[in-house]
Amino acid sequence: MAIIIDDKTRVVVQGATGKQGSFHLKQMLAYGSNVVAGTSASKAGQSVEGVPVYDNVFAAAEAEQPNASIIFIPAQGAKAAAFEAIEAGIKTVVIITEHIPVHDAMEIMALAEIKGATIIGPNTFGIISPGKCKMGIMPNSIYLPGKTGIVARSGTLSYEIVYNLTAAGMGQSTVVGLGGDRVPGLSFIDLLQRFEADPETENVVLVGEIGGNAEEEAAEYIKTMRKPVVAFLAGKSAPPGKRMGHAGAIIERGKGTFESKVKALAAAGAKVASLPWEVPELLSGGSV
Amino acid sequence: MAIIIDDKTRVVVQGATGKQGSFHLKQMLAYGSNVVAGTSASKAGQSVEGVPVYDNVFAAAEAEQPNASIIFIPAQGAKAAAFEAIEAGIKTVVIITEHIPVHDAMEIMALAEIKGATIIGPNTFGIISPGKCKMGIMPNSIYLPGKTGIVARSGTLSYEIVYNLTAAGMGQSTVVGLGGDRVPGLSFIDLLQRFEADPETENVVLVGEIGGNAEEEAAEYIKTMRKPVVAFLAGKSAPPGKRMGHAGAIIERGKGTFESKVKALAAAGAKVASLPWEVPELLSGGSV
Amino acid sequence: MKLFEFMAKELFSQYGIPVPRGKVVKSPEEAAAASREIGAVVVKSQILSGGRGKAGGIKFADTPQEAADMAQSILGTDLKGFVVDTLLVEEKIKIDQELYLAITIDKANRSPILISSASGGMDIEELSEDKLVKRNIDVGIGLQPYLARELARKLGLTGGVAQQASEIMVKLYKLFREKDAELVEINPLVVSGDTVLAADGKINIDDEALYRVGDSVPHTEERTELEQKAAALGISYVQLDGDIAVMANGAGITMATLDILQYYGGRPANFMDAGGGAGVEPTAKALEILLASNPKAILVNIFGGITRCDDVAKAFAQVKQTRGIDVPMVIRLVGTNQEEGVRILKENGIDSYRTIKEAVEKVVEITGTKAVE
Amino acid sequence: MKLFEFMAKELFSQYGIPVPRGKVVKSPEEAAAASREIGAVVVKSQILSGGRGKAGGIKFADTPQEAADMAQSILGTDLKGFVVDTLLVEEKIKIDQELYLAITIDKANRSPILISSASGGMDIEELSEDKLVKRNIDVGIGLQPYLARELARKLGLTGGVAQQASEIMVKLYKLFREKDAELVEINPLVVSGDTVLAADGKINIDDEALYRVGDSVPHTEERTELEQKAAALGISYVQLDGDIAVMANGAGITMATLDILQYYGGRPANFMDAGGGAGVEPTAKALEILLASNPKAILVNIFGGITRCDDVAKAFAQVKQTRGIDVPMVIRLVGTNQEEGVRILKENGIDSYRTIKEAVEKVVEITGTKAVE
Repeated sequence: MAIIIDDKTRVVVQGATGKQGSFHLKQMLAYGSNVVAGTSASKAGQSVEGVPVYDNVFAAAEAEQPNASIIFIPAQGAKAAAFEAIEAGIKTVVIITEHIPVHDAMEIMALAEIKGATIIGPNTFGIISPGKCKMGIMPNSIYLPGKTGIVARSGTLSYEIVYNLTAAGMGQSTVVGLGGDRVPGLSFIDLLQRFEADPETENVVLVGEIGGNAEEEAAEYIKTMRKPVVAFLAGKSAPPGKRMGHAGAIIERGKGTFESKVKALAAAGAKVASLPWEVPELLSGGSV
Repeated sequence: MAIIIDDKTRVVVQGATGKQGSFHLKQMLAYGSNVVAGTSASKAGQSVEGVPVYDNVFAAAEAEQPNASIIFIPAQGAKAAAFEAIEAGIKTVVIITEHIPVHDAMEIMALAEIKGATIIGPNTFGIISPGKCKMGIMPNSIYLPGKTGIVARSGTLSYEIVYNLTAAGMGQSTVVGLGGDRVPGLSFIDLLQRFEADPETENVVLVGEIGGNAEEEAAEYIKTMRKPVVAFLAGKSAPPGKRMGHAGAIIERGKGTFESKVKALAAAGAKVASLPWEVPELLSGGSV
Repeated sequence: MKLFEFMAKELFSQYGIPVPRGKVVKSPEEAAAASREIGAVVVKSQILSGGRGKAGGIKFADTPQEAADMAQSILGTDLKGFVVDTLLVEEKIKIDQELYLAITIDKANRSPILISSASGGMDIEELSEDKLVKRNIDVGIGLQPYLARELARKLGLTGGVAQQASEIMVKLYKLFREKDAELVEINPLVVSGDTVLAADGKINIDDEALYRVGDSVPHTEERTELEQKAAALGISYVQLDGDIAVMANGAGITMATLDILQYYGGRPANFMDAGGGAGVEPTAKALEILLASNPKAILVNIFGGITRCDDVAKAFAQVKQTRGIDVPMVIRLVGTNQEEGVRILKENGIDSYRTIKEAVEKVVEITGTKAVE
Repeated sequence: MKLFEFMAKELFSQYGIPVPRGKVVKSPEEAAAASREIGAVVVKSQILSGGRGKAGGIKFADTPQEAADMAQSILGTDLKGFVVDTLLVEEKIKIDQELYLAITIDKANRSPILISSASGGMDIEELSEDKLVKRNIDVGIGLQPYLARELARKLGLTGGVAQQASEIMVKLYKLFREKDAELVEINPLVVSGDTVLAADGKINIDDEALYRVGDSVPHTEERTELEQKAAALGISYVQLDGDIAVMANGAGITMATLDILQYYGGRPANFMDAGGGAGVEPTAKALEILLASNPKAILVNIFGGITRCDDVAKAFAQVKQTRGIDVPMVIRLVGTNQEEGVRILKENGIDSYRTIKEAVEKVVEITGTKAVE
C-alpha cells in the first residue's frame, strides 16, 4: 500500500527538458520511480535519460498510459499545464512550480474537483512512497520504507523530520508536501484521512507552521483518529504576520498563532514536539 | 414509483407571477402537484393561488425546501434562472422556455452535469407522473395513472398519443418531454434506462421525429431492453431539411431520415406505428 | 442565419484568422478593377449554399479582362435556386494542402465539437472516420491552446504549419462562442507555402441569439416574404404544393398532421406550426396567412397545452366576423379550456371534432380527394 | 501589493462602483482648493494601514481654511509607522447605514469568499457570526446577479438599496478576478439617502500576478531597500533585532531554525528564506546581504532538495575568495549533492555539520550566548 502513489504509478514529467525538469527526472529515475514519459512543446521526439519526450500530455497518455503527472513548468504556464494534465485524464498531478498566481491556483482546484483529479501543490516538494515511487524534488537519500505517514506544509522542514526519523530507524509509508502556496490542492485532513485508511501506515507526523487555520481544522479530525499523531510546528519565534484586512481576521477568528495551533493539536490528543529531533521519541510512545 | 417526479416532489415555480407562470401554477395545483413556492424578483412577499412567492430560488429553498423547479422565465433570462436553480441545489429543473440560444443551453447542461442536476427541456411541455405530480404545461384532463412510460421530443404530438392511450383505458407511469430545442438536457436513452429500471413501468412509447440521430441511438439501447417499446415518428411527408454544412453531414452520417429511423427502431425490436391511434393496439401486443 | 462567404471572411479577419486578399464586387467593371489591384484572381459567386464550384459559380481569371468576362458570365445567373448579384474577387493562392476545420454543436454530447481533417476540399462528408480528427470541447474549459496543438499534431501537421493551424482553431472557437454560432466552417483551410489561410468559410449564427449578437454580425435573409411575415408572428411556415392549408401547434403534431393528411390522400398546401401559447391576435394573423394562400380548405389541428382552446376559438370567431372565411374549415380542438373553445366555435357556426382522424377524413371528403381506406 | 485608499477608489470607479467625489492632494493649499470645489470635506491620510481614524489620520473640515488646517496637521506626521505625504480630500457624505463588503480567498475552501455585514464600520472583526453574511463563490460560475441579490436580501436590504448593493457586489467580484486581487474590501459601504457608495476601500493585488495585471493597476512599495534587494533575488528577508544572521532554504525550515536558535538562547538578526533551487550567484548575493547587516556570526541551515548542496558550497567559496568573510560562519549542509558540497566547503576551509542541533550549539557557543541545556 502507501497512499496516492506506489510501484504501479506511471509518471509523466511535464517540462522534462528544462533545467529543473531534466535534473529531477534523472533523480526520480535514480530513485526507481517509473517515469514513462516527458513532455516538451519544442523537443518532442527526443529523449531524456532514455525517457521518451512527447509534444504534450495527450500524446504521452496515448503512447505510455501514465496515471500521474509532475509539473516543472514556469509559473506563467503552470495553469495551462495543470489543465492539460487534467483534460488528458491524469488523476494525480504534482505541481512543483512556485509563484503561481493564486487566482490560477483556484481555477486549477475548481477544475480538478470537477474532473476528480488530486492536486499536490503548487509549490510543493512533492510526494514520496519510500522504496516505491518518488514524485518530487526531495533528496533521494534520506527516506526509508516504513510505517509512518508524514504530511507537511513545508518541504525542507519535512526533510529535517524525515532525516531524524530515518536516523532513528523509523521508516515512512508516504511523505506528502501540501505545498506552501495560499491555495493548495489538499488539506491536512485530506491526507490524515488517507493515512488513517491505509493499512500500511501505523502513525502519522503532521508538520505545520503558523498562519491560516489548517492545523486547527486538522485537530478536529485528529480527535476521531485511531492512529497516533505527532505534530511539529514552526514559527514560535516569528513576529506576528501581516493580516489580510478585516476579511482575513474574520476568517481566522484568532486562529493561526503558534499557541492556538499547539493548544488545538494537544487537545485533540496529538503529541507536539518542541524540537524536530524529538519526533522519533514521541512516535515511539515516549515523551520529552 | 414513476420516474423523476412523484408525490414527494416539492415544486418551485420560477417566474410565478408572469402570465404563463401564474396560469400554469394554477393548473399544476389543480392537478394536485405539490407546488410549495414561486419566485419573482419584483413580487416577493405576495402569493399566487395561495402559494408564497419569494425573491429567488435560494430564498424559496430556505423557506420551503423544494426539490424540483419549473422555469417560465423569458429566453433572455432563462440561463440565469437555470443557473440559479442549480446553484441553489435543485436537482430536477424543468425548462419550459423556448427560444433559448443554443450556447446558453450548452452552458446550462455543462453546469447541470457538474452539479448532478437533471434538466428537462428547454422548450419542453414538461413531465407528468399521472395522479402524482405534474410539472409542465400539458392539459390536465388527458392523463390516466398506469403502466406505460412515454418519452417524446414534441409536446402536442405526445398529447395525441396519450389521448389515444387514455381513451383505450391504458394509463401512463410517467410522460416526459425531452424538449424541442437543439440541445436538450436528456436523451431518449436516458429516459429509456429510467423506464427500464422503474418497477411500475411495463412498456414504453417513444415519440420521435425526423432530424438528428437520437432515435437511431435509442434503437441501440432498445436492443438491450427487457420491456417492449412502441415507436411513433412524425415527418414522413416532410421535404428534406436544410443541413448544417459539411459538419452536420459528418455528424449525422446519413441518419436522420424517416426511413433510417423506422429501420433502426424496427431492427431493434420496437414496433413502429404508422398512425397515432395505432399505438394502443401495438402496446397491447397486437399488430396493425 | 447563414452568412455569405465574404461576411464569414470579414469575421475571420476580425478574429485574426488569415484569409486571401479580396474585394466584394457587383459588376464586371468592379471585378476588373479588383483584378487590376490583386492580379490573378478567383471570381466567386456569393450565395447561401454550398456546391458552387460544381455548379459553375467559381471561376479563375488571370487578367482584368478575364475577371470582367467571368463576372459577366456568373452575375444574374441562377445557382442552386439563388440569383447571383454579388461576387467575391480574391487572389489566386498556391495550394499545397487542403485541410478541413469546423466547429459545430454536437447534440448527442450537448457540447461544441471540433471536426477537422488533413483531407479537406470537396466531398469532405464522404471521408471515412479514420481521416477525421474530432473532439468535443468542454464549454467550461474552452478550446485551450494545448488541446489545439494536440489536434494539429493528430492531423499530422508539424512545425510552423501546426502552430498556425492550432492558433486558427483557438480563434475559430472564440468566434464560435462569442458570435453565438451554430456552425463555423473553413473548407478548405489551405496550406500555401509556409502559411495557413481560410480559402472558404461558412458561418451560421443562432437565430435565437440575434438579439444579443445581431449588431456585431452582418445580416442575411433567405426566407420568402410570407415566411418572414409568419416568422415575425413566431410562426414556422413553409409553402408546399398541395391545396389543403394546415395549421397545428407544435412541430411534431404539425408534421404528424401532414403525414396523416397525406396518408388519407390529401395534399397539404403548407407546413404551419403556430407554436405553443399563441394568443388570440397571433392566431388570427396566422389564419389570415393561410387564407392569403387561397387553399381549397383549411385543416386545423389544435391540442391545447400551453395554447388555450378558448384563445384559438376566439381568434377564428374574430376572423370570421371581420374578414369572413370563404373556404371550408375543419377544426380539431381538444385540450386546455376545451369546453369554452368548442362553445365559442359553435356560437360562431364552426363545427369542431375531437379526433384528428375525423377531422382529416372530413377535410379530404370536402376537397373531393379519394381516401385511401 | 497593497493599494492606497485613493487607488482602490480609482479602480472602484473604473468598475462602476460609486465613490464620494474627491481629490488627491499633497499640501494644505491643494486641500483648500479641493474644499472650495467640493464643499464640506473629510481629509484622509493615505497610508498602507488600517486604523487611521483612531490614530488621528482622518479629520473633517467645513471650510477651505479648515481643510488647509487639517491637512497641515496631518501631513508629515507619523501614522502607524508611515509618514503621511498624501491626502484624499473627499466630500462629506450623510451616513444612514454602514455596511461591510469584502471578497477574499478562502484557503480552506480553495475559492473566493464574499463576506458582508449590515453592521459595517469600525471593529468589524469583533462582530459575531450571526451578523455576517458569507458565501463561497464558485470560480466556474462566478458571482451571478441572482446570487448577489440573494446576498443583499440576506443583509436585510430592500428595494433600490438592495439592487445597488447587489450590483456593487457583482462589480467588486469582477474587479477581484480581473485584477488578480487577494482582497477587495469596502468598509464602510455607505447607504446615503437612496444611494449606496464606497466610503473607504482596500485592495491587495497578488504579487505573483503583477506580471500580467501590473500595467493596469497603480503601484505601491512598502518594503525597505534591503528587503527589495532581497526580493529582487527571489529571497524572503525580514530584519529582526538579534545578532546572529540566519539563512535557510524554505519558509518552514527557516522558521524552525529561528525557533531552535532562540530555544538555545541565540538571538536571530533576521529571517532569510533563500528559497528552493537558488543557484550559485543568487546564493552568493544572499550571503552578501547577510554580511552587509554586520552580524556577530552567520548560521546557515541548508537541507538540499531542489537546492543543490554543491551550488551553495560554490557560492560560499566564491564570496570567501572574492569579498572575504570576516565573521564566523556555521553551516549545516545535507541533501542533494551533499558530498560534493561538503568537499568544496572543506577545500575552502569552511567546516560543515550534519545536524542542525550541532550547528546551533556551535553558533551559540561562538557568540558567547549561554545555552539552555
